Amino acid sequence: AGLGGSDESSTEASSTDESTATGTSTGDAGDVEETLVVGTYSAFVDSPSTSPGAWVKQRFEEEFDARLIWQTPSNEVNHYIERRNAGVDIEADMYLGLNTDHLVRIDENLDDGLFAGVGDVAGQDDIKPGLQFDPDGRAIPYDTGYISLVFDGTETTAPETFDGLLAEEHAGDLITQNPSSSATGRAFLLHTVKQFGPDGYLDYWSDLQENDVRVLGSWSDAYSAWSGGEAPMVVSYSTDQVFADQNDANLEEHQIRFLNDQGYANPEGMAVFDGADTPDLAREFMSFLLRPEIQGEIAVRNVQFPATESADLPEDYAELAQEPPEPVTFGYDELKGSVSGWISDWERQFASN
Amino acid sequence: MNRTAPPAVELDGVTRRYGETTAVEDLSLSVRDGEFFTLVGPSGCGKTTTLRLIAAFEDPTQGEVRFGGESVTGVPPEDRDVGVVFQNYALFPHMTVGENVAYGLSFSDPPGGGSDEARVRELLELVDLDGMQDRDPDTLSGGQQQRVAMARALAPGPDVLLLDEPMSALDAKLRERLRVQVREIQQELGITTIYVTHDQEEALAVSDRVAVMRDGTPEQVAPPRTIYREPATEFVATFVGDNNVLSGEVTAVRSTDRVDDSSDESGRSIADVTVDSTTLSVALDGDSDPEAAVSAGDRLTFCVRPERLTLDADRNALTATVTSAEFLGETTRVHLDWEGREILLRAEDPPTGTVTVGFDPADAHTVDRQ
Amino acid sequence: MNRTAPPAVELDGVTRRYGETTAVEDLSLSVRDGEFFTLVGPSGCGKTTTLRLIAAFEDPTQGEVRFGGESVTGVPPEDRDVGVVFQNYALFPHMTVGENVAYGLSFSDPPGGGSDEARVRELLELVDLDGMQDRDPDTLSGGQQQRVAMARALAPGPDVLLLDEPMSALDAKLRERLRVQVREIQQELGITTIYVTHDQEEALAVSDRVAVMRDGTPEQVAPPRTIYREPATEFVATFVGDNNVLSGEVTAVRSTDRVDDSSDESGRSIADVTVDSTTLSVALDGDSDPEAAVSAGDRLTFCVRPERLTLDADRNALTATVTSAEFLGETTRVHLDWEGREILLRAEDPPTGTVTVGFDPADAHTVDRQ
Amino acid sequence: MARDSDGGADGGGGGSTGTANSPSRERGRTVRNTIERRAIVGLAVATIALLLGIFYYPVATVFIDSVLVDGRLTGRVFVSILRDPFYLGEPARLLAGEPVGAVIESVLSSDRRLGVIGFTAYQAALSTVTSVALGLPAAYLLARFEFPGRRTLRSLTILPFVLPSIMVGVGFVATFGRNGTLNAVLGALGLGQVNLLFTLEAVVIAHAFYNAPLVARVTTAAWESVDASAVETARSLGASPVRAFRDVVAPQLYPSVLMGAALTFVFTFSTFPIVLALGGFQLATVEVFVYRLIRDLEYAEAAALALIELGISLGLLYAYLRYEAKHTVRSRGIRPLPRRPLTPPSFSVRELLPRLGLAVYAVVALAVFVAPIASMVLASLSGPEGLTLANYQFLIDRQTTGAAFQVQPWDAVRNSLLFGVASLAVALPMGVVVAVLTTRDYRGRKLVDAVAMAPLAVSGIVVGLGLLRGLVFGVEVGDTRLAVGGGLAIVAAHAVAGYPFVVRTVAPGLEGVDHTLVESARALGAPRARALLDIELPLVWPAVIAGAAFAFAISIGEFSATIVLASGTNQFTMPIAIERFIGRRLGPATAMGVVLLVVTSASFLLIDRLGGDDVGF
Ligand SMILES: Nc1ncnc2c1ncn2[C@@H]1O[C@H](COP(=O)(O)OP(=O)(O)OP(=O)(O)O)[C@@H](O)[C@H]1O
Ligand SMILES: Nc1ncnc2c1ncn2[C@@H]1O[C@H](COP(=O)(O)OP(=O)(O)OP(=O)(O)O)[C@@H](O)[C@H]1O
Ligand SMILES: [Mg+2]
Ligand SMILES: [Mg+2]
Repeated sequence: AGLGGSDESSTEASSTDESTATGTSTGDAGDVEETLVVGTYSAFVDSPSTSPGAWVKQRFEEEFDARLIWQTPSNEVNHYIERRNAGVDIEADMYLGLNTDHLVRIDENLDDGLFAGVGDVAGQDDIKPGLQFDPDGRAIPYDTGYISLVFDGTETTAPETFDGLLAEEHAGDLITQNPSSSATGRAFLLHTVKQFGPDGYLDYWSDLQENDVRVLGSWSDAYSAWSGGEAPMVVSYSTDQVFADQNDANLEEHQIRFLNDQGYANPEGMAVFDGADTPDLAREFMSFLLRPEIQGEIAVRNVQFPATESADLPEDYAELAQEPPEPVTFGYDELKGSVSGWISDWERQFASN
Repeated sequence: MNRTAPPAVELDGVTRRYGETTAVEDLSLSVRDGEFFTLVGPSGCGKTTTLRLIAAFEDPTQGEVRFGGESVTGVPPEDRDVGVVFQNYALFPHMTVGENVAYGLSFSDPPGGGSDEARVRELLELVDLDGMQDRDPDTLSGGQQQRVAMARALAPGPDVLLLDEPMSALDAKLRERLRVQVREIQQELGITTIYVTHDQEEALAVSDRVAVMRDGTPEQVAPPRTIYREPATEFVATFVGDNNVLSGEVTAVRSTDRVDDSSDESGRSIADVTVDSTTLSVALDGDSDPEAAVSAGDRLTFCVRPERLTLDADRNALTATVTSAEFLGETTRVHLDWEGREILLRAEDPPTGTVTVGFDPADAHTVDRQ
Repeated sequence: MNRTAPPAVELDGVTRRYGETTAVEDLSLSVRDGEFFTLVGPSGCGKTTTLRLIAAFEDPTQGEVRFGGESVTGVPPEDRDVGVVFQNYALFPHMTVGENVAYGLSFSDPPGGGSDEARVRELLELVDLDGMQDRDPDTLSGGQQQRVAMARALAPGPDVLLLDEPMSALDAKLRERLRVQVREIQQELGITTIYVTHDQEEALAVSDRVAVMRDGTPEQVAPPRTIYREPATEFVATFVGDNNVLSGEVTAVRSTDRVDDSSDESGRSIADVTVDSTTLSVALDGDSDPEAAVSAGDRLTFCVRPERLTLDADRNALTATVTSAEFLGETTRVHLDWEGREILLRAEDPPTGTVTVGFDPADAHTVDRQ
Repeated sequence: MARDSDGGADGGGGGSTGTANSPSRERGRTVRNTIERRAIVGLAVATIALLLGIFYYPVATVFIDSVLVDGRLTGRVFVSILRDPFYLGEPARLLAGEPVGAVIESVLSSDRRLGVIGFTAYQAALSTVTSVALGLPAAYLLARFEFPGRRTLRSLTILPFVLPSIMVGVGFVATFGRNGTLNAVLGALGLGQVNLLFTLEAVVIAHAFYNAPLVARVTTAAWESVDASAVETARSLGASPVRAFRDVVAPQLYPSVLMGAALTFVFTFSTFPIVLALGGFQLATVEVFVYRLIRDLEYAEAAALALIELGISLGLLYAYLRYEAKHTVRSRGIRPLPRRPLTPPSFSVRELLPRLGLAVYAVVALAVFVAPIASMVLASLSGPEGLTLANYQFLIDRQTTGAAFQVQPWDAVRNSLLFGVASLAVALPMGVVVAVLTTRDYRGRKLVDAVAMAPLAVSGIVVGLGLLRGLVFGVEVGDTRLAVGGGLAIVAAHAVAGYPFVVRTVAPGLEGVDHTLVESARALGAPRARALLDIELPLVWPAVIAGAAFAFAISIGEFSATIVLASGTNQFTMPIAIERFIGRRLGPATAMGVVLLVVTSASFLLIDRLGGDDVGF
């Protein structure tokens, strides 16, 4: 993969030369050892609590005598779509952090796809069956999250069902997020579509809106408002108690509720770019990530659930990180051709002035 | 004019300081009702400050301002019924000429009845700006702006009109016309006018009384003729009009001497004053009190106006050389050199070379004696 | 002064309009090299605009400005080698006196060789401000500021000096002193100077030639004495100095008549002019060409200066009533009413009541004939 | 003096032979003059080139999508937006061909639809009114009263400008939230609770938090240049102090107040994170949809929507500039109005009333401006167990042990300052040159002015995408791809974003400079550029400094262009660090936010000190 790209928001940091006109250089460092450039979202490598990026890099480089470079463009996978659209070199070998609607978006907007087929990646078979989200075999899941309600048990008790949210007593109690700028918000919306069907979710939302649901911009807007006591329930991840515990917070204030006993699964996947410089190394990296000990560590550090059955998780992890009795999600085929319509219909109803 | 009535405007021991600077010091002035009172004096002598104190734009550091005998301390400008024209015009830049002039009418009805509009037209005509109603002030020439400021101040018919060099940018003709107008309006309406000008001739021509100021205090307050003919100090003598000031030692004082046939003041004493080596005869003012009588050995400073010097005179003859001449239209100002001193002379046709000039002792006026 | 050389500055049919207003109209003027040329005229007549056109601060709407015979159209101000002094001096407030004067030297070397510093000292000496280099302009008095502006304008040795009412804000004393200085500097340097003033007396005193402007065009361009004594038009006659303008029908023309023993112009004709019912004798200008000869039946307008009117004269006697008098110091201006017309008179001691004034026919000057 | 012939100007006049300058000196002077003569033109060309390269071209690469769909020119995207009542509300029905009468009727009805665009304008208008209402008393205080710390206060009024929305969100939740300071105070006073959050009011107040200081700064400057003698004249003509204010002072403030208002409207019209953080999606603005559409790669609709947004903003700016051109008064501000002491000299109603008003205002200002900032500081010092320095410890740890690809706090501080200073150095000359060009008299100059203001009005999301397409990806020239990125590009982008402020502050100043000063300089031989440098700029120095402060603030606060153009974490700035440090707990981000506050406060105090005694704005 090319180095020295002037655009990515993260590369090998200070060693990167800061040439301003590029597109031709191919990495002057590590001529001998191979270089793997991995695009991902910034929280994977740089978040204030924990993130797996540094650990993964260190373990991988130790073992493979290769260099791993994280790239974290601000608009994430869209950045590579833009590049492909503009006919500019992609400069990364693979992307980490794909989800179903990314794939849908890519396929709806790029005539010739962005990613190569998975190919030969060891450890694929260990992946939990429900998590595979790419029918075309390009993306491999490496972890998953479940979206649930998090509520302050000292203030309220979250209802058990979607309909319970419409109860008078929960008026103004729920904060969720804008589905187009937040993964949790999108998952929650899709969960309602799953629950009420494409013909019924808007009615449910109109009732929710009547019950004063708050749809804020980003997960952190919502979570900080919830933390500040603006409302007792927020749409978030079912691993919330892991953090609460790390910060010695009162777990009573961080209760999890799976509505209708379901949690919307949000598996995250990885895929190799079409035309990557080092596709083999990329595939080696993917199987590396699927190894039990790595899966376990990523899950803990990313505060998610592993994608494989075989992951080595700490004993107590399951106590705090809760898995829903019934994971639900939309597959690629269900989303393709529908998801943008669902969201824009929702927007038009919710923000109609 | 009612002289027993309290003065329209009175300053009593007024001092105004700005930090270190004393702009006006222990100033006492009283301006009679309906009077046209003029302040003249060199730049920085406190003329503007005096007007600002009267208009309540400044408060005195000490002393009191009285209108009609009553203290106006604490009375704001809008309640003092004064009209003001500033040195820099201070036109409202966001209003047209017409709006500027009409502004003062929004607080009172135009004097004389009529409509606001008619009044504005009338005033603009007065200052020769008919038809300029709708112009913006900053498209006017300097003189035009000044005239707008004049019209604006006159519009509401104030009791007291304060004019701070309101015509400095106007040509003599217009200035004369305007000042006659101001004077007429002033007399017609009985407005008390306090006028600041740097044009001494103007001060003499229009004023009932003139105050010649210097360093924050008046040196002389008197009617124009007195100021011109009997200046109280050397400063006044030279500041108002041209003058030849000479000083020397008194060698003799002769009294009841008939000086000259043209002199009608027979009761005056004559002093012989030696200036350098020339002895000149100078009539002393008759009304000087006996204690202040001039005696030999005193140092006397006196002045003679250039127009009082005559060519080829035999009395007090000074032989001088012409150094230059300025054509002034009516006359020519001739600069002479007399023993290193500049002597000014008025002549219709300027002489050249060496001339002898002289003056009647009665035309000399004593300004200082030590 | 070389009269065959092309004029230093020449305006040829220049017009400048601002929207609807025409500030200067079809103006043609030529100023000779080394001349002191003065523009006077009522407020708003286009004086400032004329200077601004010469300095390239404005472009003519029509016509051309020429320097030394060559068009300077398109030449920016910095390349015209003009020095400018504005009415408000426009000193750079953020620079010291020395820096102000030196500013123009940063674009050219000081004329005469020397260093910038020496030149600044030399100029400050010239304007009598030695040692004031380091003062801030706003700590100077008005007169001092004016002289700094002069020094600054002179520093780069401009070919033409443009002065726009440089002294209007100063008191008469200071103004007189400074104008003498300006004139001296001008003559010492031989620099072509165009001077705008609203003070007619000043114009007469300092200029080589004066242009009297009206409504954007010159009415007369001539040396001061000519302007004063032989005004070309009624406007000039009344604008510069006081004047009495009368007009009436010519009833007879007598020639080669010796008018008066004091008159030395024996070759002039005398016209009898009937003004209302009074017949007055008026000397006609000798040099009027034969075709323009005055004949009976013409309507003649002539003027007589107030100082030429004498009391109790027998010739051209007018019996008039004194209406008012203005004390001007040196003399008094007496306003008379003669059959509904205002007649001005100069007198030392103003008469009252009814007086008879008269004038020598040779003191009348014809300004118009129809 | 060696002058011996008739007139004649060098370079233009004729016949002059009389100057004593030697030919070589003359030539040296000519060379220098030639450079100076071309300086303005040169700078103007450079400015235009920079604007084209860093702004207009990149932005055009996005906007073109609105009319170029699948390689074909079309207006249908616009038509479909303009006909969509969701966007345009009732007026959309006009374009859809419905009768005018029916539309007007429904517009007047109580349940009319504003549409997203209408609503966006509505909240922007409310925000503008509120900002003006909160800004004017501050201007009154700063311009008309003297008190210790006045200058510092004035310097710090620019602070809100640089705060990232996340910080403001934190501060507002802590201040106005259900359990916020405001309710605590109201509770302690025995007054009821208010629920401000997630309402339009909260959004509007947050917008005022950002923009009222802007209004205050520009108005203060105008107020300080009102000539006292005009007020005095009005008083002497019979006007009471209130009337004199209304008739004489206020009209001279309108242009500045309107400028503040116009800028506020433009900024709040393209508001994005604040609405969603403090209001909620039901208050979504145009920019929210632009963001969503771009994220979903629906470029045609996104570009069209952003263009409509831009059109409205620029239209407003243009209208303002036209107004300004007519109403800006050449201030002969010889004597500014004297400032009054804050402590009343006497206890008359006249002295007490305004001060009482200011006291009330101070309470409001405390709640709106100070409390949110204080809350941020407090948040940075709070942990689960009360007060802690843990968040600052985090910054230190991240600095010392963080991986190279993670954001380092000190680097962010250094980069922010570096980019700030460098972009200032570019934005100043750009702004000054544009100010000069737009204060000259020619037809359509206000149009040029408005176009030059475009960087203020174009959607930040569009700019980000444009920079990615236009600069980072570059253009194919022959075989090589010319791409621009990294520090220099960031500096250029910041300069482009900041220079309009320099224009807006310097241009009125330049217009007010006594033109005879410039003319004097030119008559003395100074080419236009030198007159600008030697005379005009020193005279409007306070305005230059004010513009500099704004430009610096813009650079410090800039996010979207920086993150697109940075070539690595080592080029990240403070706002990016703050964004990166947002986690489940906001402590680290707020700690970084406080660092930003401290660094920028110090910078502004320093910048204002450079302005000398009387810094306008
Ligand atoms: N606001 C002020 N602060 C400090 N000094 C001042 C102020 N106003 C006036 N002065 C000083 O007070 C003195 C008198 O000023 P004033 O303006 O009254 O003079 P003036 O007689 O009107 O002069 P001019 O003829 O030049 O207008 C001057 O020395 C001036 O510098
Ligand atoms: N910028 C402008 N816009 C419109 N009219 C103007 C402008 N400048 C000057 N004028 C008009 O042009 C005419 C001539 O103006 P100019 O300033 O040349 O007069 P002036 O002779 O210098 O008068 P003053 O003695 O009052 O200074 C005036 O009527 C003036 O109103
Ligand atoms: Mg004054
Ligand atoms: Mg003029």
